[in-house]
Amino acid sequence: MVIGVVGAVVQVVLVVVGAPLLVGLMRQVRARMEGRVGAGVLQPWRDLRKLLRKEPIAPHGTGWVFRAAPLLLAATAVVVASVVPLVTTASPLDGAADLFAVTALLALGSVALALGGLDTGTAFGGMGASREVTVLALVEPTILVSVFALSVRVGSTNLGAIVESTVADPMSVISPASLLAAVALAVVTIAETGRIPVDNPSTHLELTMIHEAMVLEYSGPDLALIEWASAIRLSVLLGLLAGLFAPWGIATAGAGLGALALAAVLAVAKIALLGTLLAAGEVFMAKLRLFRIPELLAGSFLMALLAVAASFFLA
Amino acid sequence: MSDSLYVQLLDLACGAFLLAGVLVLWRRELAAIVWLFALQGASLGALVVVLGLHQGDAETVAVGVGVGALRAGLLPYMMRRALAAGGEKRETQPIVNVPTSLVVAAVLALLAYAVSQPLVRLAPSPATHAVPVTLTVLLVGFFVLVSRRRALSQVVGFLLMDNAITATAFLTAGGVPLVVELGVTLDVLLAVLVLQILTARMRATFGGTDLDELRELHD
Amino acid sequence: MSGTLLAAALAVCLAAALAALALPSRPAVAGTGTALAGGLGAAAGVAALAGHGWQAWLPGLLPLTGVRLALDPLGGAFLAVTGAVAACAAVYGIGYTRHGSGGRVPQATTPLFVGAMLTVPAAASVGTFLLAWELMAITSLVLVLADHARRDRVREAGLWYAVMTHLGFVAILAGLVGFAAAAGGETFDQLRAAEPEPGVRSAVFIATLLGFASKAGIVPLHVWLPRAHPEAPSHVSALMSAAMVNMGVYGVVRVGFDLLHGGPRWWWLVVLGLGALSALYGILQAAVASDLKRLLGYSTTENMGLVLIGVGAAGFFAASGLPGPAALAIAAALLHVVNHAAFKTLLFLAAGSVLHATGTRDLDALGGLRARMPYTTALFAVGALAASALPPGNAFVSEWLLLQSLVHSLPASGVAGAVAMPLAVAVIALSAGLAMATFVKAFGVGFLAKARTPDAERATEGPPTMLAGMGAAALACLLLTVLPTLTVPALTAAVAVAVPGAGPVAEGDLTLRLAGISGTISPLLILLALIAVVAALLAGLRLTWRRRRAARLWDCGGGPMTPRMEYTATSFAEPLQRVFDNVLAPESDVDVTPLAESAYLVERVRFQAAVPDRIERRLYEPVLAAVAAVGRAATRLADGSVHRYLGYGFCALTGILIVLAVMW
Amino acid sequence: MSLWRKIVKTGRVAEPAPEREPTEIPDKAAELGGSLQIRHVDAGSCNGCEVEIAAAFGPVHDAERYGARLVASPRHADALLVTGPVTRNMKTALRRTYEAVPEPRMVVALGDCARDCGIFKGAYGVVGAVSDVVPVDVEVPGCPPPPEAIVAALRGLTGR
Repeated sequence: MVIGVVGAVVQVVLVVVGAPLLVGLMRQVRARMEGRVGAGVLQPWRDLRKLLRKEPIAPHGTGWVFRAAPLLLAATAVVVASVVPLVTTASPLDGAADLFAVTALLALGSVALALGGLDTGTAFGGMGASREVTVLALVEPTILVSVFALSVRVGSTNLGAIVESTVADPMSVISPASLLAAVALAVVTIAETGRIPVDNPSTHLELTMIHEAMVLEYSGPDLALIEWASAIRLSVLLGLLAGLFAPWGIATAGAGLGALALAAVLAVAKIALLGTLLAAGEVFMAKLRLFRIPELLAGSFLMALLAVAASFFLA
Repeated sequence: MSDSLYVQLLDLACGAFLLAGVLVLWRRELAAIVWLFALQGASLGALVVVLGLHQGDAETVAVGVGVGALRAGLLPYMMRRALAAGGEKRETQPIVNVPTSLVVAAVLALLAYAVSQPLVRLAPSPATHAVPVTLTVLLVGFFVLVSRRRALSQVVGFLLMDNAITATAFLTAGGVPLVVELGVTLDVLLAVLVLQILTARMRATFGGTDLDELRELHD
Repeated sequence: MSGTLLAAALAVCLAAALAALALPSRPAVAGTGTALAGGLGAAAGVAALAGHGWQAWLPGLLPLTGVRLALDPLGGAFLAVTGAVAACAAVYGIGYTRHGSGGRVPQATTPLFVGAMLTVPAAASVGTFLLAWELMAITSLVLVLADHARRDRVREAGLWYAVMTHLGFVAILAGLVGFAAAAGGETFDQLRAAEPEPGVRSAVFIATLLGFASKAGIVPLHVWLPRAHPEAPSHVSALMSAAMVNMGVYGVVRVGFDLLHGGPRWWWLVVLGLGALSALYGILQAAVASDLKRLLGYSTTENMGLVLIGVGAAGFFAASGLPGPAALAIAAALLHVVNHAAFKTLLFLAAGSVLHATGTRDLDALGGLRARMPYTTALFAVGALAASALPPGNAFVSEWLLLQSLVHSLPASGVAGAVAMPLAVAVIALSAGLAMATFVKAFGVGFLAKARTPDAERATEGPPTMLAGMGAAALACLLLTVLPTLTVPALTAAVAVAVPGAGPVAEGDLTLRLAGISGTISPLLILLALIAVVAALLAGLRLTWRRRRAARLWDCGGGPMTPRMEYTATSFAEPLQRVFDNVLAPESDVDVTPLAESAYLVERVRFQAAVPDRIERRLYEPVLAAVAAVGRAATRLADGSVHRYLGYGFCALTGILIVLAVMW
Repeated sequence: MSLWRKIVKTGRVAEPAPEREPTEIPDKAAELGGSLQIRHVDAGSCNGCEVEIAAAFGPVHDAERYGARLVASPRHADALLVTGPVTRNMKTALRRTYEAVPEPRMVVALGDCARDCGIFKGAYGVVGAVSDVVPVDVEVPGCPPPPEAIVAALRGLTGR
C-alpha cells in the first residue's frame, strides 16, 4: 500500500514535470530532422514559466465556462496521470477508475475545452469545438472495442490487472489480437492528442485547426494550463500505450523501492522513445483533409473489431 | 519446433494475412493495393512454410516457398507492369465509400467467424482455428470485387479470394495436391495475362477501365 | 406499508384532479397535489423495493374481473422512478402553467396521468394492466393536445401519437389476452404458473414487445416521440420522456422475464438489436437536431435503446445459462432507467424554462442565456453532463455497468454472443460519443456565448417553483452519481425478480465492486480527486496571478463581431452530418433568383437544409400513402344511398353466417 | 524512404549561432526568460519583409533556437512583429491587435517602412509609422532588413 502511494506520487510528479519536456523533445526531434538546431528540450518549460507570469484576459461576453475549462482540462489530465499504470500498478486510485473511466475522463477534458471555445462566441471557437467533438465521437468506439479486445484475455478492464497479466505472460503481446489493438489504440492516441495527420499542433491557419481553434482566446495562465494539460495528456496516452503493450519493468503490488526507481526510469525511457518515434513519423506525413479523418478512424475501428475477432478466432 | 512457438507463428502469419486483406479496402492508390497484395502473398507463403515445418514435410515447405514466390513476387510484378503501362493510378470513386467499406469488412469478419464455427468444431486444432481468418479474406475479396471500379482492383479482389481458398485448403486438409495447386495457379496466371492484355486493349480503344463505363460495350 | 402509501398517492391524485376542476387557483392545487402524490408513490416504490410487498383485490371497481394490484420490488423500482419524476415535474408545473397552458382540462388531467402511471407497475392482472395502460395513454394524449389552439403542429403531433399509441395498445392487448387465454386465467400469478406452448409464448412475447417498444419510442416505432414530446407543455414532456417511456421497458421486463420466465435466445437478440438500432439512430438524429426539445426527445429514444440493449443482453445471458452477467446487465438497464429519468426530467424542465423565457426552442435562435438565466444554465449543465455519460455524471455509472456485463460475458456465451457483444459495445461507445457531441451542442450553442435573437436577449429566470423542480432533479442526478454503492445494491431485489437465483450484483462503500468479476469504479473518488486537483491548481496559480483584464473578443482586428457570426447548432453538427451522410440522408435545396437584366447577376440565393427522419420517410409515408389510396377508393362504396348501406350490412351478415356454417 | 535518405544526407542546415551582440534588453523583455511568442502583423507592407521573416525562421537562420516562435493569436503572443507603414485600413486593426496582447507586451517595428514609412512617406493611404499608432519597443532598420538583423533583434528580446 505504501509503495503504491509512493509509486502514484512518483508517477504524477514525473508526468507533471516531464510532460513539457516530452513536448520539447518531440519538437527537438522534428527540428533536427528538418535540418534546424531547435530551441532545446527545456523550451516548453520556459514558455510555461513566462505564460504563468503573464496577464489573463477575460474577453467580453465570456463567463464561468470559459474560465473553468482550462482548470477542468488540467484536472482531468492530472487525475488520469495518477490512475494509469506508468510506474506502478498499485496506485491507490487504481480501483477508482478503470480503462473505461480513463477514456471518459480524457473525454471530459476535451468537452470542457470545447465548451470553453464555444463560450467565446467567435466563429473559430465554434469551429474548433465542432471538429473536436466530431473526432471525439468517432474515436470513442475504437477505444472501447480495443479495450474489449484487451480485457477479454484478462477478464478485467482494470488497468492494473491488464498490465499485471501481460507482465506475467509476456508472449501474449505478440498475438494478433494484441497487435491489432495496439495499432488501433495508436491511431486513437494520435487523434486524441491532435497530432499529424489528424491535426497539426503548430498550424497558424485557422481554417485547418481543430484543437488550436478552441484556444485562440486564451492567454497567460489559462493558456499555460491548457498547454501543460495537453502535454500531460500526450505523455499519459503514450505511457498507457507503452504500459499496455510493453509493460516490462512496471512495479507491481509487491515491489520494493528499488523496483520502483527502475520502473520510473524505464517509464521515462519508453515514453521518450514513443515520443521520438511519433515526432519522426510526423516529419514524413502531411495533415489529412478534415473529411478524410473519418476514414482513418474507421480504419482504426476495423482494427479494433478485428482484434476482438482475432481474440476468439485464434483462441 | 515447439508447439507454442508453432501456434504463435501460425497466428502471426494469419494476422498478417488478414490485415493485408482488409487494408486493401482502405487504400486508394493502386500501387499500394498491389503492395498489400504482395504482402499477403508473402504471409500466405510463410503460413504454408510454418505448417510444413510443423508437419516435418519437406514437400509442403517447398510448395510454401513456391506459393510465396509466385504470389509475392511474380503476380505483383506483373500487376505493377500493368499499372506502369498507364491508366488510372487511384481508385477515386469506389462504389461503396471507404469508411463504409471498412465497417462492412469488420462485420464480414464477425460473419465469417460465426459461419465457420461448425467447421472448426469438426477438427479443432490451431490450424483449423484460423479458418475464420481465411474465410474473412474470402468475403473481403468478394466485396472488393463488388465494390471497386478499377479493373486492377478487381483482379486483386479475385486474387484475394484465390489466396483465401489456398490458405483454407492448407489449414484444413494439409494442402491441395500439388498438381491442383499448379493448375489453379496457371489458371490465375492466365487470367491475369488475359486481363492485362484486355485492359491494354481497352485502354487503347476507350482510354479507361472504369467498369461502369464498360457496361456500354455490350450494346 | 407500501400499499397504504400507494393507495394514498392514488387518492391524492384523484382529489387533486377534482380540486383542479372545481377550485379557482388551479396550478397551485393541481401542482401541490400531484407533487404530494408523486412523493407518496416514490415512497411506496422504495418500500416495495426494500421488500415490503403488498397485494389487493378490489372486485367491485371493475366489472367481470375487479381491480387487482400488487407491489413487488420490480414494480417498486419503476414506481419509485415515476413518483420522483412526477414530484419534480409537478412542483415545476406550478410556476410553469401559471402563465399559458393552465387550462382547466390539462390541469385536472395531469394528476390523473400521474395516477395512471403509478398504477401500471402495480397492476397484477391483465385487465387492470390494460385499463391503467389505456388511461395513461388517453390522459397523456389530452396533455399533448393542451396547446393545440396555439400551434398547428400540436394537432399533427397528437394525431401521430394517438395512432401509434393505439396500435401499440392493440398489440399489447392481443398479446396479453392471448396469453391469458392460453394460461386459463388473467391474474399475473396465473400467467406466471402457466406453461404455454413455445409457439404461443413467442407470439405473446413478440406482440407485447411491439406494443411496449412503441411506448418506449424504440426504432422503428419511435416516430410519434420526437413529435409529441416537444409539443406537450414542458413539465408534461418531462413526465412522458422520463417516466412514461419507462413503462415500455417495464412491460418488456415484466412479460419477458417474470411472466414468461425468459425465452429462447433469438427473442433477446431481437430486443438487443432493436435497442442497438434505437440507440444509434436516436442519437444520430439528436446530434443533427436544432430544436432543443426535439433533440431531447430523440435522446430519449437513444437512452431507451441503451436500456433495451441491457435487457436484451440480460435475457440472452440468462438463456445461455449465465445468471451472473444476466443479473449485471439487467441491473445496468434498471439503473439506466433511474439515471435517465433523473437527467431527462432535469433537461426537459430546463428546456421548458428556456421556452418559457424566450418563446423559442430553436437552438439557432438561442444563446447568451448564461448571463440572464444563471441557475437554469448551471442546472442544464448538470443534466447535459449526465446525459453525455461522462464521469461525474450519473449515466456514466450505468453505461459502465452495461459495458462490464457485455465484456465479461464473452468467453461463455457462444458464437452468437461472440458476434453480438462486440458490436453492442461498439454501438454503446458510438452512441456515448455522439451523445457527448449532442449535449456539447445543446449546452454550448443554446446557453453560452452571445444571444442570437432579441428574444434570447430578453430572457429572465423563471419563478422559484420552477427552479425548485429543476433543483430537486439535479440533486437526484448528483446523488445518483456519487452513491452508486447505495443504488446498485438497492436494485438487487428488483433484479432478482427478473433473474431469479442471481446473488447481489455489486457492493462496496466508496468503490463499487462487482460481485463475481473483477471490476471496480468509484465516481465519488474520481469527483473528489478532480476537486482536489482543481483546488491545488488554483492555489498554485495564485502565486503568480495577475489581475484579469477585460478585453474585446479577438475579432482579427475587424469587428465588431455580431451574433450572426457565431457558430449555430446546425453548423456545429455539420461535420457529423457529413460523416453520417449515408444514414441521415440530409436534404438541401439551393434556390437562385437571378436579376431580370442578366442571368449571371444574382438577386437572391435561398438555401434550405433539413434532416428528415429517414425511417419515417421510407417506412411510414408509403404506408400512409397506400392507406390514403385505399380510403379514396373506398369513397366509391359510400355514395349516400341508404339502401346500399343496408345492403352492405346484409351481405356482411350472410357472409359471416356462411363462413360459420362451413367451418363448423 | 527517399525522404529519409534526403534527411540523412542533408544533415544540419542551420548556420552556427553567431555571438550575441550585447544589446540592451528592454525591461519588459527581462520577464520573458528566454521565451518569446510573436504575432506578425502586416500593416501595409510590400511583402519584402515577410520574405525575410520567413527566412529568419527557416532552417538556415533558425530563429526558433533562441526561443522565439510565431503564433496564431495575439492572445498567445508577447510581441507584435509589425511590418510596413500603417495604412488607413489597418490602423484600427493594429490598435486592436495591440490591445489583444496580454501584458507584458512589446512591439517590434520591422523594416524602414515600419520605422518611418520609408518610401511610402506621405502617400495618401498611409497613416504614419508604427510608432504613431502603438508604442514601439524595438526597431529593425533595413529595406528589407536581412534575416541576420531580424534574428539579432529577436535575440535581444529573448536574451539568448
